[in-house]
Amino acid sequence: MAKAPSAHAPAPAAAAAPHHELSKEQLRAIFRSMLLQRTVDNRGFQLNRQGKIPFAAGSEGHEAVQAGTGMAFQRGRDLLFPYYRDVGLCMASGFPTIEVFYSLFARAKDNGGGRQFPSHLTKKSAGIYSFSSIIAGHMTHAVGAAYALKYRNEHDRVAICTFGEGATSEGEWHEAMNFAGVQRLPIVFVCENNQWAISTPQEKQMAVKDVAIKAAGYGMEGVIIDGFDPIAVYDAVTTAREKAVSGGGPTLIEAKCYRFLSHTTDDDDRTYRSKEEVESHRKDDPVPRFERWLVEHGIVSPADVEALKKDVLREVNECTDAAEAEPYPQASELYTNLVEGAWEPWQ
Amino acid sequence: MAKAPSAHAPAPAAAAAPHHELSKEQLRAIFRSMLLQRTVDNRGFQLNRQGKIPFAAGSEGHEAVQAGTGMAFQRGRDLLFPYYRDVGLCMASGFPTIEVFYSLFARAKDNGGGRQFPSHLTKKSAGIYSFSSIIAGHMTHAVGAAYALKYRNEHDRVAICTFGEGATSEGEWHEAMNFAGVQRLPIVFVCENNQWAISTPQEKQMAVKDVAIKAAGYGMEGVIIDGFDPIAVYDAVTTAREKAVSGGGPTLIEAKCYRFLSHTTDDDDRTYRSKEEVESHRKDDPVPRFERWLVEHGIVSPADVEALKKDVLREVNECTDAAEAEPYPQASELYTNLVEGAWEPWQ
Amino acid sequence: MAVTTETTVMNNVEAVRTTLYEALKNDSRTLIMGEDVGPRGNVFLITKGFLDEFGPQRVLDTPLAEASIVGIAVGMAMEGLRPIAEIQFADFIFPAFNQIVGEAAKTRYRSNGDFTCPLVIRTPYGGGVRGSLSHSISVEALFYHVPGLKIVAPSTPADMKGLLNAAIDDPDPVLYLEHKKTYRLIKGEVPGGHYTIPIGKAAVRREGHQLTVVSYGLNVHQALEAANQLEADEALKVEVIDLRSIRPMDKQTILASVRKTRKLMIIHEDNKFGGIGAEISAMVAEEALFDLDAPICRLCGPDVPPMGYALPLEEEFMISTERMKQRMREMVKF
Amino acid sequence: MAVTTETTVMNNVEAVRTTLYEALKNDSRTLIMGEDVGPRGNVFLITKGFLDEFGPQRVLDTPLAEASIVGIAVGMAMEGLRPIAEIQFADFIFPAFNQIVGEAAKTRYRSNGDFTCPLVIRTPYGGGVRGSLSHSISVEALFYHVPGLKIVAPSTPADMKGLLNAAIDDPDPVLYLEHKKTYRLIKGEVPGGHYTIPIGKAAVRREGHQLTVVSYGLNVHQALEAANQLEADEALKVEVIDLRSIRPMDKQTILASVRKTRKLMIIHEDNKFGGIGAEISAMVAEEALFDLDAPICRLCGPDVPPMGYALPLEEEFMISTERMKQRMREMVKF
Ligand SMILES: Cc1ncc(C[n+]2csc(CCOP(=O)(O)OP(=O)(O)O)c2C)c(N)n1
Ligand SMILES: Cc1ncc(C[n+]2csc(CCOP(=O)(O)OP(=O)(O)O)c2C)c(N)n1
Ligand SMILES: [Mg+2]
Ligand SMILES: [Mg+2]
Repeated sequence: MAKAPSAHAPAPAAAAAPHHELSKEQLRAIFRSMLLQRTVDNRGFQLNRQGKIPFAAGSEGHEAVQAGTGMAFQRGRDLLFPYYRDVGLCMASGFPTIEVFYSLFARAKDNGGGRQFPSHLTKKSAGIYSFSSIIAGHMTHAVGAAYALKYRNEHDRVAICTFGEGATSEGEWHEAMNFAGVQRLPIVFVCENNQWAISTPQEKQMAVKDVAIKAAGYGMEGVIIDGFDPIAVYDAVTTAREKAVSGGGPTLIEAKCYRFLSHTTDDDDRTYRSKEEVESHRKDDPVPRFERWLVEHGIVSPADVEALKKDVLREVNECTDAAEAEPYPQASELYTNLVEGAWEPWQ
Repeated sequence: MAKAPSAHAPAPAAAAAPHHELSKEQLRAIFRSMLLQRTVDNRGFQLNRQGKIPFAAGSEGHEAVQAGTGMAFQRGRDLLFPYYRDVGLCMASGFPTIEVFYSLFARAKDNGGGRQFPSHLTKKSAGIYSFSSIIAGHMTHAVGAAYALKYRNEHDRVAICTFGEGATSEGEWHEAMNFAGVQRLPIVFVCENNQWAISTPQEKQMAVKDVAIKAAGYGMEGVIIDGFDPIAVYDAVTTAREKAVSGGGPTLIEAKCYRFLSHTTDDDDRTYRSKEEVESHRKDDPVPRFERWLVEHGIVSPADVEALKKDVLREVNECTDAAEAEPYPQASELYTNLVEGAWEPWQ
Repeated sequence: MAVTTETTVMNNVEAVRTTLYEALKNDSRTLIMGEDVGPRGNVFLITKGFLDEFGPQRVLDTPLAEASIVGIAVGMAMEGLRPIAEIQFADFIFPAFNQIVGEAAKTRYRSNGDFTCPLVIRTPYGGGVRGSLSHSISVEALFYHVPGLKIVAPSTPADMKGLLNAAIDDPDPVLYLEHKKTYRLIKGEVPGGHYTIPIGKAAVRREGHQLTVVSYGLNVHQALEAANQLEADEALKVEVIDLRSIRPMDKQTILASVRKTRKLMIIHEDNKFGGIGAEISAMVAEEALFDLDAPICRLCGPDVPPMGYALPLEEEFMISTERMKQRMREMVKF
Repeated sequence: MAVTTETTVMNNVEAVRTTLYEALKNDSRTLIMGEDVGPRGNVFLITKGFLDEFGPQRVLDTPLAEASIVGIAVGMAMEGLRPIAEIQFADFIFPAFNQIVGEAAKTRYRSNGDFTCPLVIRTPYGGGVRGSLSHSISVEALFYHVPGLKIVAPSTPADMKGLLNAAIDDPDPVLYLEHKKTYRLIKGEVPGGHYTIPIGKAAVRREGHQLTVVSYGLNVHQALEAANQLEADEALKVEVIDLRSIRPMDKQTILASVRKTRKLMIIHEDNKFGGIGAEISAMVAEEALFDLDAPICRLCGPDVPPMGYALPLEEEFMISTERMKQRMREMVKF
């Protein structure tokens, strides 16, 4: 399968033909994932503007990284350690859309009981690990879980851990990478480098051009890919996954993408970056770009696309309505599930 | 000046002729520093065996790194951020020998008031910054001080920060390096890689052969030198210093050395490494090796060496006796200098 | 922005902003550092515009790494600068715990005064803003046990300024806590020019002889409202003390009040077990036990992580003014 | 080493060692990780020989990085293992604060029970061993405020084993504190085989009706000695309670004792302000104020960093048995 043409950050690793073929069905599934992610994102911002939810985080520009990684993730086997911008990745990895909306509305049915911010998803049965909001705090968890896989000789399983380029500045990021390197653990690190950490651009975050350069300090391979190209992402993650399951140790994949929206609904990106910058990336928007490519290659017809978009919108509408109709958790839920049994500071 | 021949860890950077000449006087001063460090070390262990002090940390094998770095350190200008194994470096940078013994005996005259473990030296007037024992905790301090130098446009000043290879695993190490790289600060990082962190060998500490490899992730130059060769050390630190003062940013120097003794008087290295390993490094012991080289090159005569050794021993004996005769701090000193004025939890 | 010498009405955000501005204006050793303090002007827009006026060296956008934000500030402070470091939300101060507790608070002590660490760490804390588990925490009790670390938690705009000035002028490290729900909610008169409020001095916000209420931050405003209503509706006379400083704390003001009212109630949003109220209560049980006519009451956040995102969870966690009134009434009547 | 089923006299190091050994022997999900736990067998030789028997996967020498020691253990625990992580000295636990407080203690809560974190963090704490400022600290009060985190601090070999087993069996994170001065000083009988002592239960070590003394760790042994001497020499009857668990704490045992003796004294080596004694005192001032015949007394470490290296500084910091006797006498006579 040829790769989707990319004007965005032409990436050496992706320049070659992908090593892993994707069926038409898989390509369509990836596209649907991307559409779903974008539609859910828009809905979150919309609900916030309508005053229905106090907060939402969008991920426009991350669709290709997340759909590609989700396709490489092996359901029922792999472990996913996402961060807060990974709603699309979670959905692409098996997290039900309706539950995203339980989380957005903080409903009792939310798998985390409506306790955490939206986008902080958890679902052990799907292999999706809980993230705390503390940037890079989940890195060592992923490494520890990968250790457990190796410890139990579960050879066909890996952990996949994602994070932004800002997260790489944290000490805990370093410690996680170092340990994974020393122990050659079955883990794939995927950096969703969108060039911004809230208002902080990459050049204030690090002295290097590419996050992937950092891999060398951990005895690890660093791979740069075009994060607007879902096929390149799928290919790189699958390659890293295969290496990991065959004992080759961890890989750091840097997927260069972009954050089209403000950081969250609480942010206003016009205060720190130019419209022109955002627009210059918009022209490579991964969603329409992949759509064009699929149509050009006859994988979907324009009619398919319309049907797909309709279907996705229907799903999102249904989920919105269904979730909104659900009740909040009871106030008494504040006191449950802190430890096993009741938590009494004094006994 | 040709470099001292080295069988130890032939190092690319040191392989070339040094760029910075050392006068005979300077070479003799380096040699005296090395002798002094070793004699003080031995004395510490001896005093501990005699039951006169409860604790000492030796640094045999680090003499060349420390004497060479101390010679490159510009007194009255540079700032030194040493760690606990740097008694030799501190002395070579201007810390008085007698005060080392105040610290060893925890005497009232100790500049830190006998509060800290031996080897945790402090002397602001000499530019020697206080270290807390928390490995890598001082890294960001060095970086912050280097920022202050740059902030005030004090162009001919640098911070020199030392640490063991074990320290590089800490998250704070990473954060310090990253910030120094982003801001291109006037700082020289010197890793005294003695291959062990207590009982943990380098290969359990990191997945890379050389600490210097890690520099790339911070947009920084990494330099490997023979840490048994004081001239190579002096040369590398001086080169890095010049680069720093001329706005070229930080350098990470890795000086490969070895820890000949147990970690401290509380440790017994026979439990985790072989005699053979230690002996294989002993044959390159930097102190006799540099002595041979100085004699061969006619910089000192064997008689000079004897006189020097006698003089160093005399100094150490005098300091031992003088410090031992001093009193402990008063119990009431426990309550002073916590904050300016009195520290009352309740006012 | 300009330095003003007149008294102005402003909210807590503006008070902090004004004070920081004046500090940068008046002392070239001061600088502000943290995540997104530059072009964005901090996530609450507290430093908005500072970058343009003072430049990137003095309004320093750091990498995303809290241990280094504090650690680098420690190094700057040891080397003579006056850094004002920001932790974007108190919930993210944990990675910096080592630098605050192990390093900053001990710099002077371990060097026996050879080095000092004049450092301010500002951070927004507290809940009631739908901040969920990760943007709502109160951290004072995780730090107030630490010898050498001063902690202030002002509640009014005038105190925000006076205590921030005191913190910046202080030759030792100060943790400066800003309750984020008060940011725009609380307004008040703020004198112009440089003034300080001494660290370690509480303020009696309201006099009364039937009950002493000690609180700080957001809860002070609710306690005042509750006390006012109880006086208006039920003629109860509740004294309300605003702690302002958490460490050192003001023993004299608390004891004098308790000896007068003979009853003590402590209110804080932070979890009860091991919270600030524990030390206040223990101090009084040690120094004024026989002056008490009622058991000491602590009305605090429940002992669960603060606080669930869903509205009912947040409401359950936060102490309502109604609950304050009820407990005050019980205490007076005891 | 072998698992024994007979009661044996051992010291605290041996009790911890035996328990860890049995845990590795009995459950393949357990593993030990930390700095220098491998060939060196930990700096106190607690895990000496374990590597040879259990291999490097289960006796894991980590890089020098405490945040990751705990964080990796959290990941292992979430994924079904039963890690027993070691922080070499409590003084070096600060870099791991985020993982303990922000992550481990909240894993179950934030996921509403979806994930759990059955993790033990062992660390030696306390002074009196010439450990200076950096190897002497007590850390219990920096953690006891945290909802979701259990903390134990056993003082006898039998409790060391019973509580370590309880901690390992516990489905939630437990911070297990070992007072390093008791390591070889304190000996006692330890039953063979697997047994647990419930977390949250104190032990009345000595009965008396004139004064309740609550303590834990090293100080318990001194308090017992002081009480014994006071009874032998002066016929004073002091009750001594060994807290054993810091969180949850045993309210019933403390209250029952205080209601009997009508006087309470809390002893801990840790700094007084905001220490464990504050919460105990506050709880009693809330629940049993009118049962008290004397102000509550806290005999604690002074509020300075623990503790200067020079002998007189250390001696000044540590609470002597003589000082305990004196305060006990004063309290009884009050
Ligand atoms: C430890 C910590 N510090 C600060 C924050 C506040 N914060 C939330 S997101 C963010 C930026 C993250 O940037 P990046 O890692 O690049 O991810 P992106 O949002 O760009 O996907 C910051 C500073 C946090 N959540 N955790
Ligand atoms: C944060 C922290 N963790 C653990 C320790 C205990 N410790 C003291 S020295 C040491 C090994 C340090 O090794 P390295 O950095 O290589 O320096 P070296 O002693 O070899 O010179 C350890 C683990 C410490 N002092 N600080
Ligand atoms: Mg980013
Ligand atoms: Mg070393």
